[in-house]
Order: sequence, then structure tokens, then C-alpha cells
Amino acid sequence: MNFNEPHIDYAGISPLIALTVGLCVVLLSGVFKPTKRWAPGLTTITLGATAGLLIWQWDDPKPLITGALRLDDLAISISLIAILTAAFCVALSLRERATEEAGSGEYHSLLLGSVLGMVLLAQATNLVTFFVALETLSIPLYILCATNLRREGSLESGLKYLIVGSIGSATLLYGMAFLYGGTGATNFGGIADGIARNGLDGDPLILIGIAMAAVGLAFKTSIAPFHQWTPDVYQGAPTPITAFMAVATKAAAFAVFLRFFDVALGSQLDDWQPALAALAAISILVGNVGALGQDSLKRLLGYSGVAQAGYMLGGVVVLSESGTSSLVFYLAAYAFMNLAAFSVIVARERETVFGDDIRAVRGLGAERPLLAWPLTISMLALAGLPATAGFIGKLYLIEALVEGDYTWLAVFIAVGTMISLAYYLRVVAAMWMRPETEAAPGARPVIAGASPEADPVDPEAGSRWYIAGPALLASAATVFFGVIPQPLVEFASHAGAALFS
Amino acid sequence: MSSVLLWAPLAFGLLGLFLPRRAAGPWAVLGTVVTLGVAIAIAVGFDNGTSSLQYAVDEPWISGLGVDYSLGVDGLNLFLILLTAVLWVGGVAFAAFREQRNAKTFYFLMLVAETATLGSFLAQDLLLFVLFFDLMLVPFYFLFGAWGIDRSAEGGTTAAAATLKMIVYTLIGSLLMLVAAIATGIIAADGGQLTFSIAALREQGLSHGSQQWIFWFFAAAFLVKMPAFLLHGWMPDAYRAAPLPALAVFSGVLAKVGAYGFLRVVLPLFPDATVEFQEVILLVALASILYGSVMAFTQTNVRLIAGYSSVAQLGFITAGIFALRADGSDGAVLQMVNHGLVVAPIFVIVALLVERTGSEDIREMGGLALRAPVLAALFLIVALATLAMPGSANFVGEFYILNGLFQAKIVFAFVAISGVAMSAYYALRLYQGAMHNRPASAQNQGLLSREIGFRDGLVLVPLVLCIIGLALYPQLILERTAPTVEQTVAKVRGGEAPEAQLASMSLEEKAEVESGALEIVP
Amino acid sequence: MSVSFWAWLVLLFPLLGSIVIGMGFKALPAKVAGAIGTIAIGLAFACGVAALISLLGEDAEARHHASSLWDYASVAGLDIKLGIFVDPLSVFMVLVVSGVSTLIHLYSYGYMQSDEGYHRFFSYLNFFVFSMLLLVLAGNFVLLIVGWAFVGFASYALISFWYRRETATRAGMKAFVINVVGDIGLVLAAFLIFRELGSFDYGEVFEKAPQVFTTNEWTITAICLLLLVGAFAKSAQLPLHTWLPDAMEGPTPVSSLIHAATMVTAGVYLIARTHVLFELAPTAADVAAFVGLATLLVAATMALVMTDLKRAIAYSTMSQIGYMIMGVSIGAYSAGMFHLMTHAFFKALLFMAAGSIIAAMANDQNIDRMSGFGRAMRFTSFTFVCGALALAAFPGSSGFFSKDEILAYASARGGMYLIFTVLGYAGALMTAVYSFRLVFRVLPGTPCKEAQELIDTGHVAHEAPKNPATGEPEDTDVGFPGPEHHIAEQSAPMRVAMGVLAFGAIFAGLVQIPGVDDVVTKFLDPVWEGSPLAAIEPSTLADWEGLGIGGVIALLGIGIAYVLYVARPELPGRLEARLRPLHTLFANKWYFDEAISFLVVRPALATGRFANRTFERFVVDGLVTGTAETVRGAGGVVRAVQSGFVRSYALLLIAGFAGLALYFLLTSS
Amino acid sequence: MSIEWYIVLSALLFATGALGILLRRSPMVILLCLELMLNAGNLALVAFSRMVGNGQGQVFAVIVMVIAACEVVVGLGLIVAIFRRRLPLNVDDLRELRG
Amino acid sequence: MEEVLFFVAAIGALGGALGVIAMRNPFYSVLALIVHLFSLAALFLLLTSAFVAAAQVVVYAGAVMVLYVFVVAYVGGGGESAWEPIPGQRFLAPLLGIALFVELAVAVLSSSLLALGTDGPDVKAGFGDPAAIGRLLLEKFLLPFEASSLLLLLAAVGAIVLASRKEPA
Repeated sequence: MNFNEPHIDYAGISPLIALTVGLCVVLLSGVFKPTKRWAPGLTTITLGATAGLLIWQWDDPKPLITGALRLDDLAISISLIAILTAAFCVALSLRERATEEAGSGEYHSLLLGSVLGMVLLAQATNLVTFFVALETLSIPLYILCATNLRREGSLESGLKYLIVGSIGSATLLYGMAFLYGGTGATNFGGIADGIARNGLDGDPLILIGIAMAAVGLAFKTSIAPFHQWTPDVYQGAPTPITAFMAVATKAAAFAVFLRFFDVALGSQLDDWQPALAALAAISILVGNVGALGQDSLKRLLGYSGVAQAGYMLGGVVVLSESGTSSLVFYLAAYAFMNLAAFSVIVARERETVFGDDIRAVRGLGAERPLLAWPLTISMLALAGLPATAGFIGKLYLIEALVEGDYTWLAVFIAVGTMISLAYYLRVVAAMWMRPETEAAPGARPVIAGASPEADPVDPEAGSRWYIAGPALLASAATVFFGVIPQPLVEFASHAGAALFS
Repeated sequence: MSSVLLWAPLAFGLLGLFLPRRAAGPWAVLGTVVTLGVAIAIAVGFDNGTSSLQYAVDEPWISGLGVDYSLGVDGLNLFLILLTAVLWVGGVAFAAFREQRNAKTFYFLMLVAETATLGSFLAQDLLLFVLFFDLMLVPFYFLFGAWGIDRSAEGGTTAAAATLKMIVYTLIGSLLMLVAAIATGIIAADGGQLTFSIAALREQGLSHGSQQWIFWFFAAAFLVKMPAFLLHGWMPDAYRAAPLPALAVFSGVLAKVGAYGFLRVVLPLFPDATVEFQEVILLVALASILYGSVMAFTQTNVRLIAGYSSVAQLGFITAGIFALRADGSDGAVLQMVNHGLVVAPIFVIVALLVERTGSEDIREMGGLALRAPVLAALFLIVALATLAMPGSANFVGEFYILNGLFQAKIVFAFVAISGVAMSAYYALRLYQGAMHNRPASAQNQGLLSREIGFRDGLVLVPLVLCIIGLALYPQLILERTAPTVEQTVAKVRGGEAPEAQLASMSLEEKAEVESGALEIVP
Repeated sequence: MSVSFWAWLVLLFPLLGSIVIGMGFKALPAKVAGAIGTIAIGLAFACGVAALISLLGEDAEARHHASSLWDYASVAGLDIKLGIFVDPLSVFMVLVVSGVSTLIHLYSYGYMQSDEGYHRFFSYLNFFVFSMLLLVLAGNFVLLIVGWAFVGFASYALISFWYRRETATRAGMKAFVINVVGDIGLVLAAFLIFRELGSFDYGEVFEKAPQVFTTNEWTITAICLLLLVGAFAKSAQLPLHTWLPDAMEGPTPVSSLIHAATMVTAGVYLIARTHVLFELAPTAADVAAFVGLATLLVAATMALVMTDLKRAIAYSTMSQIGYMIMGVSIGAYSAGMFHLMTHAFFKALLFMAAGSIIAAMANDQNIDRMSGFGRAMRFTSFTFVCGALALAAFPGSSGFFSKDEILAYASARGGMYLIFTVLGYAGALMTAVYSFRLVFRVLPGTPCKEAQELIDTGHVAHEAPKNPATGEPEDTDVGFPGPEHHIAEQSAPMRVAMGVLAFGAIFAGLVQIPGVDDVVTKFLDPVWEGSPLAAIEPSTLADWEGLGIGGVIALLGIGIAYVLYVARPELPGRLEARLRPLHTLFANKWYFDEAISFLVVRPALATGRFANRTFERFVVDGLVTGTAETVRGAGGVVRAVQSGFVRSYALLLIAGFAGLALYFLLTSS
Repeated sequence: MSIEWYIVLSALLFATGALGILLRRSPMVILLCLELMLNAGNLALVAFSRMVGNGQGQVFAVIVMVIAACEVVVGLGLIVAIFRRRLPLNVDDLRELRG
Repeated sequence: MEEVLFFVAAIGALGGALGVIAMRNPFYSVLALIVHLFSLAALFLLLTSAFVAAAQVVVYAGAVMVLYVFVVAYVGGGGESAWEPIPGQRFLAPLLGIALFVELAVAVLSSSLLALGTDGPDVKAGFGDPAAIGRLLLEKFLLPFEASSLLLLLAAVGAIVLASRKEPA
């Protein structure tokens, strides 16, 4: 039988190849005792190589493998954010209990697998690729969340993530089925044409498909009311993984969110725009009020992540070039802010007996300024105070929203930010200001599995290069891009231009 | 030049972090003094004839977002900048003469605060203004929170809680302002080249409809900052928590930024809304005057007496601005400087009183004049200036304000002026309570015998000299302010008949009009 | 040397004196400080005389000069210069003020010898003189207000001079606040003037006013009434007079200078100065006149029953100022000013004498406890009697001529103004009675303990002084009243001062003997040129009739006083019993204080308490905490929903989808 | 037999699966219910693929099966791990993380 | 004929599904699912997609279900209590289930897509046979195909990580 093999642009897929190869190598390295120790190094190399290849492809948009993927600046920028986060995760995972539990090789290959999923997702232009990539992203994460096998919380988070996540993907799948049925195509472009061809503008079949796809993506980006897994999983998962998941998943999911809703469903804008706007508003509200009075920092960041996702969704709602750019900018800023915070949390988890409880950072300003400053900066940045990337990010988003005639949503962001001050600054206060109520010293926090034998206390953790380094790096970046945002703005505007114009 | 002024404090602050902690204080003082020097240089080189920007800097900052790094000095901000520089010298010096916990961070934050404040005065780009406006809060959040006083023992709040309240409250305003500012830029650009330069926006103008809501977003920010009546909920706790050196500059300068914002942003950019909501704002101002005064003479905590008195004072300033007449606004600007110059010394004095009596309760004090005549004399001068004693620059300020109000809205003027009588009462009450009569409680008897120290004198006397100097020659400020202010106000009254404008114009201006040098926008 | 040059010097010296003494309070020895103060004022007086001379050097029409140093605050059309206005009126005031001040400084130089606050006292006193001179020389309304407030402050500072006396500080506060009310009146008047005439400048205002205003239109009336508020507050006219009696808490020289001779007459000056406006608003002028009349009567009644020596004199001051206000408001400008002058002499004198006696009584001011000082302190009693005679308008004395001139003018103006004449004489009768009541109560009779001691030992030494008002022991740290006491005849400077004033009190009237000479009138006439009212001249005959009646009344009054307090000392008691209600009314000062506290003070404090206890807590804080609570509540809900049951998460997820799907189905076409 | 029937049936199966997840507490049964939902999707895909007459839907379905398998594997792995930790195999008892 | 087969299969599928959620004992649930899967396979055949049907039977009913059975046997499928700890769940769940179904059904039935009402176009022979699918897999869907294989690898690794015999300390 005749079989015409598809044309493959190897330059274009070189990052994927690099990742895959790296993945396998790391996996193998894990198998043999002597090479076990190399896994982190190899992973870093792989990530570096991939990043290099991606940058090499910068500004050279092209479809790949019979329209399964599209490699453009949006995809690249998002992939880079994901890779950066993964690199931080690798550093923070050093000496992490979970790594040993899972076995360094497996752990890191799973990490790479998830990254691969993200890189694919960022480029996906086809329902099937989209779905596969999403699962490639999620399934390793389900596992990684549970890798701290001795912590009940870790397992619980893994299972919860798996169950709720699978519901999400099932819904998404069903939605895709409808879209496919309505248009007979699986390519984003084909879908758009199909809708036009079959005259299905505003047809219930399509709309339900959109709704289900939206739910699936909203779940991944932890938009309320599909957010409930977020705090639990963030809290239960090993902190490095939480850091990775918090940023990278959002980034990749938002990338496909943009691409899918722009390329495939752009014509249905008037129908889904208000719905998404409403979701954004709800998440801003839910996330911010939920974070109030949380004692577990990871949980707090989980809720704040919900709120932040709400802000970012604004960038999707307006579906404009500036919206996309602002979203990418915000994601980058968000990466720096979060990584700074999580690095410090990792440090304190290992240093104190309080785990990720807010008591762990009490009085940090006086005793460990080098840890206190990154966390402070990241909190202020998340709160959107000036001279941080967070402020510029909000500014950018709001500008996009107002341009897109969604001023009310912009106001909502402002209101949400006000509420958020209450909990972000509570952390800052705990570090710098005399505590509101003295905690019984040595008291164990009532959080999952933080039993003494679970984590050996390492009082020096905070000053080790692989923790202090990332913390300082991320916070420095946060401030730098708050004062000199131009380069990051350029970066983001490329991404925006990739989708529009 | 303005860039130097803006960044000098920050530079000193950063360097200070690398010095030995004993050197931190003096270094910070040096930093503020240098800044003051620059500010004075600017003031000396200032050309008072013109209403246009001077020492202007304008570089693109975030080209993608149309935000520029543009600074400039004109009649509106010249003296507020000077005030800032002066007060910071005072505040930092006063702190430096005392032991500070975690000194390096303390002075660093103080200097950051100065840069932020100067920034909000200098900024000529709307978003830059908003940015600095928000940024100002951050250092004070730390200063109040970490160096503040825990009042939970006496049924108050902790420093952390108080300062949280403050920052949330004040940011409520400024975040809405951020949205409003962006909206202003985008609506004004109307698809065209996006810019936030205040000058450009003034030219472009906004539709009446959008002005209406944007006006309120800005007003909210400014009124909270002042604070104005009903929005002052954060003030009592914050004032009681704050460390006094920081509070001196905070209350002396930051409150003014709000009033300044009205002149710099609201009047020029939203003239229609300004005219439309004139009465509403005036009502708020009156409420602030009356309420602030009444509270001030019922309080017993000296900090709060000063705090509420500034609520009243800011009420006057707002009223002056919203008289929407040149004289009212001239007075307002003058009064901003005056009030800064009196309220800061008051807090310095309060600090001294507290050191001597060990209490902040006016009822616990008394009779200090006996052993501290010089302190008493200085205090007396400041107190008299506070109550706008005729002959003080404060009087001139209030006179202009009230005259403007009187000519614009006579009824408001009659109500407002009752605040003057009350101010006389609470200011004297404060002075007498501390200095006259017998010391209330026996344990203070021993503490009475302390005259103001030489170093504290070094802080206080120059400030008092400034007060006296201005009292003798307020024209110094007025003549430099007038051109810009009149241009600003003319923008608002643009809608009115030329006669009405002529009536509110100064003689020189009238001359200009006749000579055609300055034509009236009908 | 021009007139204005001298005028500026007049201002300069007291200011310098004040500053020098103030700054050098540590360096300068007490005596030097006193000397500086006195000399500074003396120089001011000298310059005043110089100004007078060079003014007389010019012809009548040109006798007014405006001069300014620099722009004080002139933008946006308000053209306010640091300027003075010199004309006969201001020069006249300058002379009276600086002259009397010099003498009182001299007196204080002795009287305050042993006071710890000696420097402070002279610094304040000089500052006061400066302010008073600024007030009279000011060239525009703004500067007038400045001087107006400055004297108010000086008076506050000197009333609460002994600042550890609760009573003193409270009195000071009262005086200050009431005076601020006055200032506000002036300020508003100034605004209104500016609105109508576009200027604050005397020259411009008085020139434009007649063209701009029609007689009695509401604006001009409003302006004048507002001016009157200021005038009344300063000159202790009803109902703003209550601070004056309390002001007696200050040292006696202060009472004599500020609260008798000079400051309190500022209101009179103001009306005279702005007579142009008042003539345009006759209604306002009549209001002023009637208030003046009322004050003079009411005050007199209170003076009749006061048992506190200084307060009694204070009320008499009020009453005398009532005459002046009445005078200048009905148009007897020169007469009013003349009475102002003579009153300055004899009232200052009375206070000095009283002060001397009070000092001898160890600060006890109750006349019931005094007697027999006639023998104990001959010089003092002599001057006291001189003062009393002048006050009672004893024929030939200065008060005799000045007061009756006012009444004569009133009758000459005729019409309803006769009321003023008639009631004015009634007041005069009371005046005579109460002034000699004091004389007869204090001087004759068997010496009281202190007087006796004085007679025996020639000096008095008392136990620790007490505050007569509260009875608490005085805090001698701030000086009061010093180890030894100052009996006038024992200190040369005081004798000189009192002697001169005594002479003035008796003979100052001779410059204005109707038909014989009219120095003052002729000198002041250029000020009122063009004023119809000033043109009204009682004929010499009418004048003499008036004088006749006045003389008789004065003698009658003195007679009554003699009967009541010397011949038949039991009578007053019986009268008192007979007229109980009236007496209580008088003794309680017609309940003015109570009324004010009920109408103003209490409500203000009540609002304050309400705002503080209720409003602030429930509304203002409520706003904050309320919002905070709501948000926190919402947070509670969210966290409750976050139950940890994965199945309920799934439920919410699916519910969310169902909702979303529903929305889409509804929007679908 | 028109396609609608197949789709409606798949919808019914989808709802049933969801219902199962909401009601059952044993993680194993919940996994089965997830399978139900995915299979419902598959049915829809195949039906549509028949309707539009191209094979893409079927390919999609095949790949979904693979993915479903992966989910099952991971899920079961988790269950085993939980079992090892001697924790109850009841999702309602796994609620340390909440609030 | 086709109708009959459809309804039989449909009932089988639905019955199986209900069985899964109704059975107290996981083991029976697994068996119910197998029934369901076979019925689905039948439906796939009706939809002329032979390959999918085959895969269904082999992959699912074969491999996966075996795995299930093993695990159930390993952890021992005890029945679960009837007690519902979550307030409202019992009441809301069915409601939502129905809502879900209704909404999806409405979406389909009210759709303006005419093709829905048809049996689908006549397709040329070999539609849905392994060859066709294989071609698609290796041409159009090469990448998803590769990716899913990689995913299988990851899942396997995950299973090892999670289930490998490391006794808790």
C-alpha cells in the first residue's frame, strides 16, 4: 500500500527531541547506582539544551508535523517559562525527601515528562495533540505529587489531583468530541472553518463543546469554581513540585487556552467572552477571600494562585494582542514571584519543625535577612506593589482590559488586590514585625504528615547555594523587571504578536 | 537635576546598607542634607515668571505601555519638594540622635520613603505618579509596623495590625486610581498613540461621561490619603502606632500628596467633573474641618490631637482647591507647605514631651514651661502657627483659601471659618496642657526639669525659623506658585464666561489679557 | 524725616525690645531687661511725638500718609502689602498708647521686681505695645487683623502670665478664644469688603466705598455688623464681654495697660477708623450705639455690687468703653477719642493704685476686707482718689469734660439720640456712685490688719500667698507674687508713673474746654473731613448746659456713695435685702457666663463627646471593621466549602460545568 | 439508526459515570467511573467520526484508550501505595488537607 | 435489524455502567465494567469502526481489566458503608447527573446540524479498518501517537515509583 510519510521539520521539533532523549537518559541514569547522582545534572543539561534550541527557533513561526503543532513565539516564551521553573524545581529538589523516595532518576524523568507535555501543549494546534499533551503534562504530576510516599498528605494530594483531574480531562474530551462532531475537523484551523462552513455560529452543540473545553482548561489553570484541588494539592505535594506545578502548569494551560480560543473558537467570542469574564471575577473573589487566615504558606499560595489565575484569565477574555502579551508578561513575573516564595518555604521546611506553617517564617527578618528579603519581595510583588514585576504585570493586564472594554474586570482586579494585601502582608508582618500572638515554641503545626521523623531538620538549609541561590535570583529578577521592565515587555509583546497580526 | 534630586536619597540609602551600623544614622542625615541642597539649588534656579515645567526630564520608560519617565518642577510642586527635603532632614536627624533598633534598615527605609515621596511630587507622567504614590506606602508600612508601638496592652491594636489597616485603606484608593489612570490614558488616546504624560492628556481631554467616574476614583485615593472625613478610619491607630520621626515626615508630607494630586491631576484632567462635583467635595472638606476640629479638642492623646488637627487642616486645603479660584488654590498650596512645617515640629515636640513625661496623655503632662522655657517658646510659636494666628503664613494661607471660598461659595465659607475658632481652642489646649498649670501626676514632677537638648534644638529651631521666615514673607511662595496655579484653575473655569475669569484674575494677569499675552479660553 | 519714617520707628523699637529681652532672658540681669523694655517704649513715644510734629508741619488736607515695606501676599488680585497708614487719628492713638505704656512699664519696673518671670513679662509687654501700635498704624485690613490678633495673643500671654494658676490659664484661654471670634468677624468683613471693592487697602476702600454703596444697602450693613463683632469682642461689649473680668487674673500692670488703657479701646478706634463705612450704614451704627449704651448701663450695675476690687474696676472699664463706642457710633468721633484718652489716664491710674493696695493685701482683692488704707498709704490713696474723681466726672477733672462732650453731642444730634443723653447721664450717676463706693470702702475707716501692719512697720510680710479665687497656695516658682510686696509709694519709678497719670487724670481735660480750646478736636478734624456727622457741633452753650448737668450728677453720685458707705454704712445691707433679686442678678453678672456656657461651650463639648465616643467608634470604625468582617466571613464560607472531601470537589466542579453549560444553552441561538 | 441516538446514549453514560464518582467512596470504583466517562467520550468520538465520515475521531478514540490506560495504571499505583501506608481505601477518609 | 442490535448493545452498555456504580463490591463493579466495555465494542462495530472495537476488546477488556482484577484481589475489595458523610451529596449528585444528561442531550437534539439526524454518509469500504486507522496514525497523527507511547512509558515509571516495594520506615 502506498504510504506518504509526513514532512518533518527536524529543526522545529529539535527541542522535543532533546527533551525526549534527555528524559530517557535520565531515566536510565537512575537505574544504575553510580550514575544515580547525575540525574539532577543531566536534567539541568537537558533543560538547558531544550531552552537553547527553543531560543534558536525564536521568531521563526512554522507549523510542525502535519499541523499537529505550531512553533511560534508564544509557544517558545511559554515553554521557556516552564523550563525555567523546572530548572528551579530541580535545584530545590536536591536533598528533597521526595527525590530519594521516588528515586532520583524516576523523579527527574517524570519532571522532564511533564515539561515535555507543557512544551507540546504550548504548541498544540490539534485537538488530539492538545489532549495528549495535556495528559502528558498531568499524569507525571499526579505521580510527582504523591512521591513523598511517607506523607499521607502527599498521597492524598496525588489521589485527589488524579480523580478531579481526570474528571476535568474527561469533560474536556467530551467537549472536544462535540467540536469534532460539529466541524468534522480536529485541527484548530479546521474547527474554525467547520463552524463557518456548517453555519454553526452559536449552535448549542458547539457552545457546549466550548463550555466543556473551558471547564477542562479552567481546571488546569485553577479557575474557580474548578479550583478546589489547588490548595489541597499545593499543600500536600512536595514543595519543589508545588513550585513547579503552580507556575508551569498555569503557563502551559494558558498558552493553549489562548491558542484554542483564538484560532479555533475566535468566531464565538461574543458567546464565551462574558462567561470567561464572570469566571475570572469569581476566581479573583474566591481565591482572595479563601487565602485570608491560612496558616499554611503553601495553601495560602494555592489560594493566591487561584486569584492570580483570575487576573490572568482577563488576558484571555479580551482576546487581543495586548491581552496575550500582558498575560505572558504576567506569567513570567508570576514565575519569579512564586519561585522566590517557594524557595524560602523549602528552606524553612528543612530548617524548622514548623513545616510550611507561617510560624516557620516568624522573626525571619531579624535572624535570616537573606531569606526574609526574597519572601518579602515576592509577597509585595504578588500584592502588586510598585517597583516589582507584579506591579508592572497588573498595570499591563489592566491596560489590556480597559482597551478591551472590560474596565469593570479591571476594577475587580483592583478590589481583589486590596483583599489580597491582608494575607500577603500578614506574612511580611510575621517576618518583620513583632508577632501578634506568641506561638508556643516548638509546637507542632497541625498539617499533613509534618511529623518529626518525616523531615530531618537541617538548620543550614537556607544558606545552601541550591536554595539561597534560586531565592535570591528570583527575587532579584522580580525587582529588576519591576524597575526595568522593557526587556520583559519586548519578550511578551513578541508572544502577543505571534497569535495576532 | 530633578533626576538627581529624585534618586539621591535612594542612592544614599543603598550605600548605607553597607556601612557599619553606627555610621548609618549620620550617613542618612548626610543623604537628606545633600538632597536638601539639591532641592534648594533647584528652587534658586527656579524662574518664577512662567507657569511651564522646569528641570523637565522625559525619557520613554516602558514604551510598550506608553509610560514615560518624565519629571519636572513647576509652581505646584516646587515648595512641596523643598518641604519634603526639609522635613526629611529634620525627621532623620531627630532619629539619628537616638538609638534605633535595626538602624541600617530603618534609615534605608526612611530614604526610600523620601525618594518615593519626591517621585510623586516630581512625576509628570500619570502612571509614574500613581506608581510613586503607591510606593510611598511601602517603606512607611515597614517603618510603622516594625518600629512602631504595640498598643494592644492599652486596649489598642498592635503596630502590625494598625499599619495593615492603614495600607489596605490607603491602597483601596490608589489601586482604583491605577485603573482610573490607565482608563484616562486609553480613553484619551482613543485608539491613537497611547500616552500618559499629564501635559498631553490635559490637551486631549476626556468626554464628560468618562470624567465623571474617573474623577471619583482619583478623588477616593486622594481623600483617603489626606485623610478626609469618613475615610480617616486608618488614621488614629496608625498615628498611635507610628514611630515619631517617621510620623513627623508622614504627617508632614504624605497627607499633602493627596491635596497635591487634586491640583496636579484632577483639576487639569477632569475639569468638567470637577465643576460638577465641586459642592460634594466641598461638603466633604467642611465635614473634615468641623469633625477634625471637634475630635481634636476632645482627644487626650497628643498624637491624636495633632492627627485630627491635620484632618481639619487638610479640609481647609481641599476647600481652597475646590473653591476653583486662583486665590483659593494659591492659598491651598501655601497652606500645604505651612501645615507641613508646623505639624512635623509638633510631632518632634510630642516626642520630646513623651520623653519628659513618659506619657502621651495630655492630662498626664503640665507645667513643663517652668524648667524648659526655650522648648515652651518654640512650642508656643508652633502652636500659634497651627491655629493660623494672623501674622503667620498659615493665616495668609487660610485667608487666601477662605477668601477664595467666600467669593466662590459664600455659605461654605461661613461654615468653614468656624473651624478657625475651634483650631484656636485645640491648639492652645495642647500647648497649655503640656506647658502650663501644675504637672498633673506626681511622678512627672521629677521629669520636669529638662530643657530641650542642643541636638534636638538643632532639629527644632531651623523648622521654627522656617515658620517665622514664611510668616514674614509668604509672598516668597505665593509669587512662585501663582502662575501655575492660575493656569490650572483657568483650565477648570474654561467653560465660564471670560468676565468671570477676569474677575478671578490677578492684576498682572489682567494686564496680560489686555496686552493679549494671555487669551481666555471661552 | 518723613512722618511714615517715624511711624516705622514707632513700630520698630517695641519689637526690638521684645526680641532682645526674649532672647537674652538668660544673659540680661533683671533690672537691665526692665530698663530696656521701658526705654524701648519711651523711644517709641518719642518717635510718636516726632511723627506728630512732622505731621503738624503739613497742611491739614495732606495729613495722611501710606507707606509700605514689601509685598506681604499679593497674588491673584489680593494685593496685600506690609503697609502702614499714618494720619492724625493713628498718631493720636500712637501717642496715647505709647505714652501710657511708657508709664506702665515704669510702674511694672518696680512692681514686678521680685517676679521670677521678669524677663518674660517685659518681653510680652513690649510685644503687646508693638502689636497695639501695629493695630493702630496698619495700612490695610489684613494688617489690622494681624495687629488685632497679636494684641489678643499678648493679652492671652499676660493674663496667663502666672501659668501655674489654673484660674489664670483658663481665663487666658477664654480671652483668646473670644477674641478669635472677634477676629473672624473682621476677617469676614474683610472678605466682603474685598468682594465689593476689590481691595483691602484703607485708602482705596474709604475712597471707593461712597461711590459703590448706597446708604444702608445690605452689603455695607453686613460689613459694618461684622466689623462690630470684632470691635465688641475686643472692647468687651455685650455679649462678648465675659472675658474681661476674668482677665483680671493677670498681674495688675497688665490689667491697667491692656485691659483698661489701650487694647480694650481698640474697638473704639476701629469704628472711628472705618467711620466712612459706618456713615454709609446708619443702621449698623445705631446698633453699635445701642450696644454701647446697654453695656455702659449693665456694666455699671455690676460694678455697683462687685466686692472684688479689680473686677469692679474692670466693669467700670466696660462701662466707660460703652460710652466711647456709643460716642463714635453716633458720630461724636473726636469726643469718643478724647474720652478714650482721658479714660486711659485715669483708668490706668486706678488700676495702679488698686494694684498697690492689693499687693499690700497680699493679693487679696476683696474690698470687704479692706479699710483704712487712707492713712496706711497716703500717696496711693491720693492717686486713687484722683482716678476716682476723674472716673466719676468730678467737675474740672478730665473725665468731666470728655464724657459730657459725648452726651452733649448726642443731644445736639437730637431726635432719638436724646435717649443716649438721658441714659448716659443715668450711667454717669451710677459711675459716680460705684467709683466712690470703692474709695469709701477702701480708704477711710479703721485700718484693717494689713493696713495696720503697714502703718506700724512700714512694710508688710505675709504668710505664703494664696490664690484668692481657689485658695490654693501660689506656686512661687513662676514668681507670683514674689517674696516682698510692692507698695507704690515705696518705689520711685512707680510713684513717678502714678504721679504723672494722676496729673493727667485731673488736668488732661483742660485741653478741651468748650469755648475755650479744642486741641484734640482740631487735631483730629482732618480725619473726618467730608463727614456730615462730624460736622454737627453742639453749641458752646449747650455744651456748658451738659457740663452743668454732668457736674451736678457727679456730685450727687458721690454724695449718695458717701451716705451709703460712710454716713450710714448699714444702708447698703438693707437696700440689698430690699432689692434681693436685682442684687443677685447684678452680683451674678447678669448670668452671662452661664448663658454662654449653656449656648456654646456645652453643646460644642457634647458634640465632641458624641463624635469621639459614638460616631468614631460605630460609624468610622464600623466602615473599616464592617468591611473587614464581611470579607473574612466570605473567607470562612470558602474554607467551609473546601471540606477536604474530594467528592464534594467533584460535585462543585460538575455543578460549575452544569451552570456554565446552562448559560451557554441559554445564549445559544 | 441515526447518530443522535448514539450521542444521547453517550451523554447518558457520561452522566452515569459522573454520578458514580459523586456517590462512590472506594477509589477503585471511582477509577472505574472515570473509565465510564472517558468511554462515553470515545463513543461520541466514534459516532461523530461515522457521521462526518472521516477516521480522525476513531484515531482520537484509540489514543484516548491509551491515555485511559495510563490513568488507570497510575491510579492503581496510587491505590497500592495508599494500601501500603495502611490508610483506609476510602476517599472520604483522606481529608487531612482541607480548609 | 440494526435497531435491535443497537438497543441490545445500548442496554448492555448502560446496564454495565449502572452496575459499576451500583455494586457494593469493587470486584463486581469491575465485572460490570467489562460487560459495559463489550457492549461498547458492539456499538463501535455498528458504527463501522472495526479497529476501535477490536482495540476496545483487547486493550480494555483484556489488559486493563486484568490489571484491575489483580489490584482488587491485592487490596481486597471490601464493600463500603452506606453512610454518607457529606451533607447534601446524596441529594445533589443525582440532580446534577440528570442535569448533566439533560443539558448534553438538549445540546445535541436542539443543534441545527442536520447530519445528526442521519445515519451518516455512505462510507467506502475499509472505513475504520486497521489500514485506514494505521495510515492516519502514521501520517496525520504521528506526533500524538508517539507522544502517547511516551506517556505509556511515563505511566509505567509512575506505577513503579508508587507501587515499588519500599516499606515505610
